[in-house]
Amino acid sequence: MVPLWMYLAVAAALFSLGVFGVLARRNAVAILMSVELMLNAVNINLVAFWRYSETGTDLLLNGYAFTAFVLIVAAAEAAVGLAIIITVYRNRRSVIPEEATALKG
Amino acid sequence: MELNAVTIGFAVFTIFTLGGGFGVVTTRNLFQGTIWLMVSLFGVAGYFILLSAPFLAAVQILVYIGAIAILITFAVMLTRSVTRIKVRYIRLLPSFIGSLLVFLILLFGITVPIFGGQLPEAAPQTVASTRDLGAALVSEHGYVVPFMLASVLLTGAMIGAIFIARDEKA
Amino acid sequence: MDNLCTGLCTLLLDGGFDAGLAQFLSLLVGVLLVSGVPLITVILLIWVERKVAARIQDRIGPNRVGPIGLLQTLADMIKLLSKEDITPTSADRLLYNAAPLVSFASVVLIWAVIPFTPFHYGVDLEIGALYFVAIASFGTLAIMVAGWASNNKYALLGAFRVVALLVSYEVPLVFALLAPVMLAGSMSLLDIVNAQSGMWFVILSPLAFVIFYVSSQAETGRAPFDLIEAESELVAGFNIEYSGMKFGMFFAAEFLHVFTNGILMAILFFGGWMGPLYYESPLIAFAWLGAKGGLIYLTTLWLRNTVPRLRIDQIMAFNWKCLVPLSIANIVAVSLALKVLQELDLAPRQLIGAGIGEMLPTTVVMLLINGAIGLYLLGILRRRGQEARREFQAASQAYAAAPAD
Amino acid sequence: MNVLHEWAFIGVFAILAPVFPALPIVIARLFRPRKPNALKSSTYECGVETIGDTWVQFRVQYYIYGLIFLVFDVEMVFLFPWAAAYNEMSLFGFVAGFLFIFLLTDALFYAWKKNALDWK
Repeated sequence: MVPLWMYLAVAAALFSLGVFGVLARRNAVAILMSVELMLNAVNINLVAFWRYSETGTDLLLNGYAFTAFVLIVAAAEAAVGLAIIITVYRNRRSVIPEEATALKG
Repeated sequence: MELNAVTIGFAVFTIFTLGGGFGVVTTRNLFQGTIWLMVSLFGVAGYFILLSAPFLAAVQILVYIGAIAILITFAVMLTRSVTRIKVRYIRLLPSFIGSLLVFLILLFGITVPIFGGQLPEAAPQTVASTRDLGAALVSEHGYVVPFMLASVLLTGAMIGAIFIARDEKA
Repeated sequence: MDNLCTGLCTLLLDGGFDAGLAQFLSLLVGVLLVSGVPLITVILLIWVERKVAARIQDRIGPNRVGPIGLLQTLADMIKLLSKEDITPTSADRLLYNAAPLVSFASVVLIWAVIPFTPFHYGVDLEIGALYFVAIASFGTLAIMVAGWASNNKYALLGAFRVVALLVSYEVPLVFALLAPVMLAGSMSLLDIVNAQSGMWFVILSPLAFVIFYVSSQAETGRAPFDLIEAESELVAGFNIEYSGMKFGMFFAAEFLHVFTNGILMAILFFGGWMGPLYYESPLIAFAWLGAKGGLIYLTTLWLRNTVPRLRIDQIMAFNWKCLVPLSIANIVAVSLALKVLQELDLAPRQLIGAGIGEMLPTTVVMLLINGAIGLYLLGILRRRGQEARREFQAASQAYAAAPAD
Repeated sequence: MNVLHEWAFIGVFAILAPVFPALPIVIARLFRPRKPNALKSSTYECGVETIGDTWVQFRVQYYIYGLIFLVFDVEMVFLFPWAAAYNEMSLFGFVAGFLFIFLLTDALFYAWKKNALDWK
């Protein structure tokens, strides 16, 4: 068996990659993809914790079900996020978040 | 760590996950970025299988590779000038240092000190089946509230996204 | 194959092999055995397809190479092998080359969970029904990648249209799949077949079968949904830049996918290997599955060769405004009826191992409900058809009456 | 370990599955002629020189279909375990599943009413 901390280490690396992408990428679609990476890093953690600690206790399915809900949130986030990007692009011909400043005070 | 199916699988899926993730943040071409994202998420699905959650793995592939990949590709094609952006990165150095710090803190601040000592044998052998999940989702002692909320969220997301993305002129 | 695998594994262990290596080798043999079935069938399928198409069009079809043209596919393969393989300079080489492989692999992989007989199957996954839907999504992605990597307007346009079609028809397909899963109370394909010992699911839920049939016809890109090969509009669609063996792989994948869907329908709705004497020998069980799958496959060929192509707006409207609401209504009706029957103790709680006698009240009720929904739907479709005809007539009369310039 | 043994089978299958189609393509390399020239390997557009970028502007309708598909696809995630647990489910759970389907159908009807389902 693979020890728990190795799963967590991979998840941490994936999360950091996502953080880097969100901070450094200029393109809104690329930023959204980086957010998906971060969400998946979280999912690895949830399932790993579920497998290594939870199945022995009474709370049989918390991590499992929670991962499924995170998946749903990720899907909803991608759908709405991309729709916003498409609309902003249609109105301003740009996909760079810094340039969408219509609501800036 | 001895060499067996699980460890080989773990190594392979780690290459998939992290390699794909690296591709996502570095590639300039967004379509290739989408494919890299799918490689990465495929690796994550592999982890789910290693962690005895095959249902989640199937769902991961179904939702990400079956749907979100297609959706991102459509969006990439709809926002054509996406590929014309000359500058790939902004604040490259601070972001790099920041994310590296996040990684180091996560790894050596939390993961290794707390869970580094946990033995591999800690994983129990009883694993829940999909049927248990289905029963738990809709039982009043289970997850029926998040279940309904998920439904509301999905409905809201769909209505909202259609409302935003629809071309009024057409 | 599981018993075979373990048998081989112990044999190898006795022969002095390392434990891991023995396991791996036995797995390898199992995989080769299972995958041999689709790989051998696909060669035959191409011949069957051409022969049937020819007969429907009042031609003879391949009849020169070998007896009744049986070796035609082999000859074609040799021809394709010797064809120059052109990769466009502007193509994305890696993705361009990977797409046909993924496309074919995604179909072959489905066979890993198909139960050939009660004891011979690759694996019996707990999530079998979900597995093959998930695997099929790789095929969709492969088409998208093929269209994009070719770097050709027609290829990309074709890929977009096909992918929009594929994802749209996946919704009713998966909803229809819910009905057998619900009836069997399990996602394992083995359980689903075993649950049909009393009554085939095609009788319990004919609407689900019809929806599954229509949408799987669309999933494989066959007429009347053949936007994939809309030659007259898109110069062959997403695979326009492919040549030689890579082009052949897309087609082999398509032929195999049609047959795979036939086998899947036989498993999900027609009781798989069930039939007289299936318990006598695995060969008879296997023959039953092949016969049922083959018959369904032949009807898809028949449909393909006799129905004209629909326009993309018609295809989409048919899916979203007819099939999807119908499949939702079907799943609601099936679950409601079954629950009521179970509460009244008229239906067995567990269909696995149920006899025909126990199933009779359920069957009657289910048939009535399905018939009612089906008739209602037919009424709507008829009215819509009449409206469309009237509109068309009005338009053509207006056109005829207009003064010519 | 038994579950993982099944998946090891799938894993080996997944490694071999792309090899089957790759073999003839690689073998073909031995036989086929290779005489590429600029005209042959240019983009094929019925003999006409290709004009402009491949990435022509696409209509938003593709995205909307993808979006509706995504939402229904995610719905499946929850309906499959629900269907698998159907036989031993209480009436409460049954009604919860119904409500779930009903809410999603609502979204479909919204899209229908807004003509988002029409191919324009």
